[in-house]
Amino acid sequence: MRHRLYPLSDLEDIPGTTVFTARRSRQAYHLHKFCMSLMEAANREAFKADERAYLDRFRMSEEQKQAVLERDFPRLIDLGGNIYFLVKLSNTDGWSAQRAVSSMTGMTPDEYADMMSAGGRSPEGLKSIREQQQREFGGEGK
Amino acid sequence: MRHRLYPLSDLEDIPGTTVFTARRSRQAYHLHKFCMSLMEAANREAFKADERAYLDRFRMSEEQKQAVLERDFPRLIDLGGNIYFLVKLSNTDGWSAQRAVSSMTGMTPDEYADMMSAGGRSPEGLKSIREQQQREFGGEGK
Amino acid sequence: MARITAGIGTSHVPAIGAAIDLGRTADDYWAPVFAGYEFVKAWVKDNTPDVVILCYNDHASAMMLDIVPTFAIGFAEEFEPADEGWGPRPVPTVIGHPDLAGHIAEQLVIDEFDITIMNDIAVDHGLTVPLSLVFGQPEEWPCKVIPLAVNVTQFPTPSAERCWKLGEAIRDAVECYPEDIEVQVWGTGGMSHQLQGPRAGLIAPEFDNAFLERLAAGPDGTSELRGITRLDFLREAGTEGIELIMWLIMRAAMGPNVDELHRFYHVPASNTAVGHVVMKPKAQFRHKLGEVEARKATAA
Amino acid sequence: MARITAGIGTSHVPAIGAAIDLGRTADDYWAPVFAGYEFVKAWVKDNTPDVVILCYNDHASAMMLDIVPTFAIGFAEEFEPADEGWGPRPVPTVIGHPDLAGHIAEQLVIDEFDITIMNDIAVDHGLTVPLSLVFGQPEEWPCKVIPLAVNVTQFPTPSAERCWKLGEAIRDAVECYPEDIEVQVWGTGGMSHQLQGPRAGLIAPEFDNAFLERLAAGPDGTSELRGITRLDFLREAGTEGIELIMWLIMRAAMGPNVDELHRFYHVPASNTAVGHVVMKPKAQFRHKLGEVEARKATAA
Ligand SMILES: [Fe+3]
Ligand SMILES: [Fe+3]
Repeated sequence: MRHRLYPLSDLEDIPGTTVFTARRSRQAYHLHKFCMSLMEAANREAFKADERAYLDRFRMSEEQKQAVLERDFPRLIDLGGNIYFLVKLSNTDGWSAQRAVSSMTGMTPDEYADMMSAGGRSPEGLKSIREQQQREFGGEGK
Repeated sequence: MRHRLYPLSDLEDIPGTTVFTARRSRQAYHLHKFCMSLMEAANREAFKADERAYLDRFRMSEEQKQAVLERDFPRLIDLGGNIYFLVKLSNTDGWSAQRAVSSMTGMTPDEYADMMSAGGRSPEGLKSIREQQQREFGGEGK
Repeated sequence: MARITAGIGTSHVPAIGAAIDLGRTADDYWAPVFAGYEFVKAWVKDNTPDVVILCYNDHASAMMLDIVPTFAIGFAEEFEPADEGWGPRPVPTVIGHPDLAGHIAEQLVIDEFDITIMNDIAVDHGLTVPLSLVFGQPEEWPCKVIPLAVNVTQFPTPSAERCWKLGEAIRDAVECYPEDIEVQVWGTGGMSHQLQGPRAGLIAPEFDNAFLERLAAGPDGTSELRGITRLDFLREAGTEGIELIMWLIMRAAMGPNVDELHRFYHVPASNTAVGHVVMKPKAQFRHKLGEVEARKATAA
Repeated sequence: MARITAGIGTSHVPAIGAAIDLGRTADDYWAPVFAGYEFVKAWVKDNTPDVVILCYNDHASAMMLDIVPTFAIGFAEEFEPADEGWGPRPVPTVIGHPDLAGHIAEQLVIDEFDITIMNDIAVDHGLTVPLSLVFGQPEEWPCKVIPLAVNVTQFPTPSAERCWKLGEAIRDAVECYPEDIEVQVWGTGGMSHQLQGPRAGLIAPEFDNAFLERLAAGPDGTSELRGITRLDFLREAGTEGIELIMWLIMRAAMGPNVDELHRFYHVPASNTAVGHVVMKPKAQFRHKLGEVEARKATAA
């Protein structure tokens, strides 16, 4: 076994960020099967005609189905989803990728677009949950 | 690039043996697509009902189609085929793997079965075409 | 922590599966083959692992056409027996262990193996015949199985040395899995056989027995096996004899020394020489740190 | 013998493809992005290669669900543009080069890369947007393309160091291909961006510009890039900023030193920082034998 450059748990240390691991991929397998099915025009039509009935073709959890119906992208990420699959859904809806992504930030699409045009979100202060906590508690941990 | 342990051309030096390379795999892609289609019962039925019509669904060469119709396994190997794909065809015919394999040896199925029961074919003298040729020409090459 | 408790090597001839499925194991032709598996069937009753990592090759059943991975690990919850042209074998669905499979895949990528994860594969005789040989005909398989498929067909196949290193990395990965479970590693395929061309029917007992002998030995014997080239395998053991590289993954996962509990060799089953071994890692004070350091140095 | 004549790095933002397909390249928003590609569009007219080895990542269009390969090489005669949910992009079919792809796959397996061969894949914006950016909107693409897909999404992704070694091995493989053809290697994806969660919209110009600076440098600069961990990429450049590992494959394929012909950086395109470089291997007396020996020593 090679030397580990950092503990794997550090992957959980990035604020507002969910790393797509093998385990999450397994959790979202049927959700993602649904997403990839939208790569065919006929399936997109069937989905649009009756979303619930179309979703019931897949072995997704009820929570995952609800989150799809509500286009609740943060919840879908929580339930194992990965954005590269999920944009098949927002593309089907005719959303831009920017609108789909902005829906996870708590900003309106316009606010988000303005932030991007102004140079995007700076990573400063958003790199480590541990660091954020240390700052919050006045750096006593030094 | 790592040190090569032997020239790749040596793979052609084994008597009565065709190595399944990337190039052959490409050559036989559509032949093999046909073979793998026989992994579904409905396709096996369709094939048995009208072999030629079924074969015409695939982008195989005419030579490959003829060799399938004639169950000419040596020819199919020549045309890029690999036995792991081709047994899907002999299995569909209800042949044992031993019968399919024996059909490439110029022996009858019974002769071949007897050879196997007696311990199989010895590799001695069958390891190298170059060596065979040297022996044939009286070892002058020494 | 998880432990590798034993290794099994065995041929996986499809005709053996058919003999089991059709109730012909007592036939004159088949009885001597199955006699060689009486030991393992009794032994495994007291040595059923929680999980088998089963190294096999797919025979153009689920891979090899549109996708040809060098090493693929099965990551599904279940794997159905493949229909190889005569209907699927009447054997239980194979139940996977996605959590351990995911862990192993992660460790292997960190160790610079370029693994392919398969979330949906049917498993063919290469995987199910060994299960039948060891566990018989139960309603359900008595343990979970992680399929590990190796390309042995489309050239170039991974080298013996690469397979050895993979086995070492699998051992390291299992040993850092946090759950306390018992894991066996099986290597299947071989022994000598050739299924194509005028040289079909080739059987090489000398090669096979030397292979078995070295497999049971310590590092001196196994280092000779690691040096067998793809060309050697084809020349000496037939185009399909190269399946023996999967036994090297199993053997490497045992560590440097083993106790061989059982060895069996028989010719023929259909077109093939049948080999079978059962082995356990030798109890030892493993200089674990030193060993890991040494391997790290070569991994650049 | 075949030669690697140049390398191109570029972002492959899907919205850039849409802007091209919908004729919006002169819009206020888009004009500054496309201005950065005027150089390459003129330059490539006199520098069209025979084949591009195009390193990209599939965005859950042809892989990532049932099959997740670490490194996959496209081995088909042709590759159709994928339908990513809005219909396929109106671009020409991509024509492969199976012979060179097979040669490279063979060399890579011999060099202990566990490559997956893909005989049938649709290619998504990760591959087609760079083609559009460089070649515009022709009736047919002016050269063959070998897709080389890298897993950058499901953890663990291959390390920066592993990608670097892959690039070196690709260079060696191309240089021993017997036909006298010109080959470019392209690395696509990035630069900094994050497409998920409350941190979405992250852009890191400092990180990006340091990356570009070191990419153009000799071994001192590039060795720093090889040491960036997966965690570093995620923290500093966003969950999708890790796509930059594909630029390292391209860069390594250039050899130790390069001449940078063009560099461009712009924020934003949709959610992403856009980066683009054109480089050539530096003319040099390559101590070829010594170099190969040195690498062999580390390959164990
Ligand atoms: Fe086999
Ligand atoms: Fe991308």
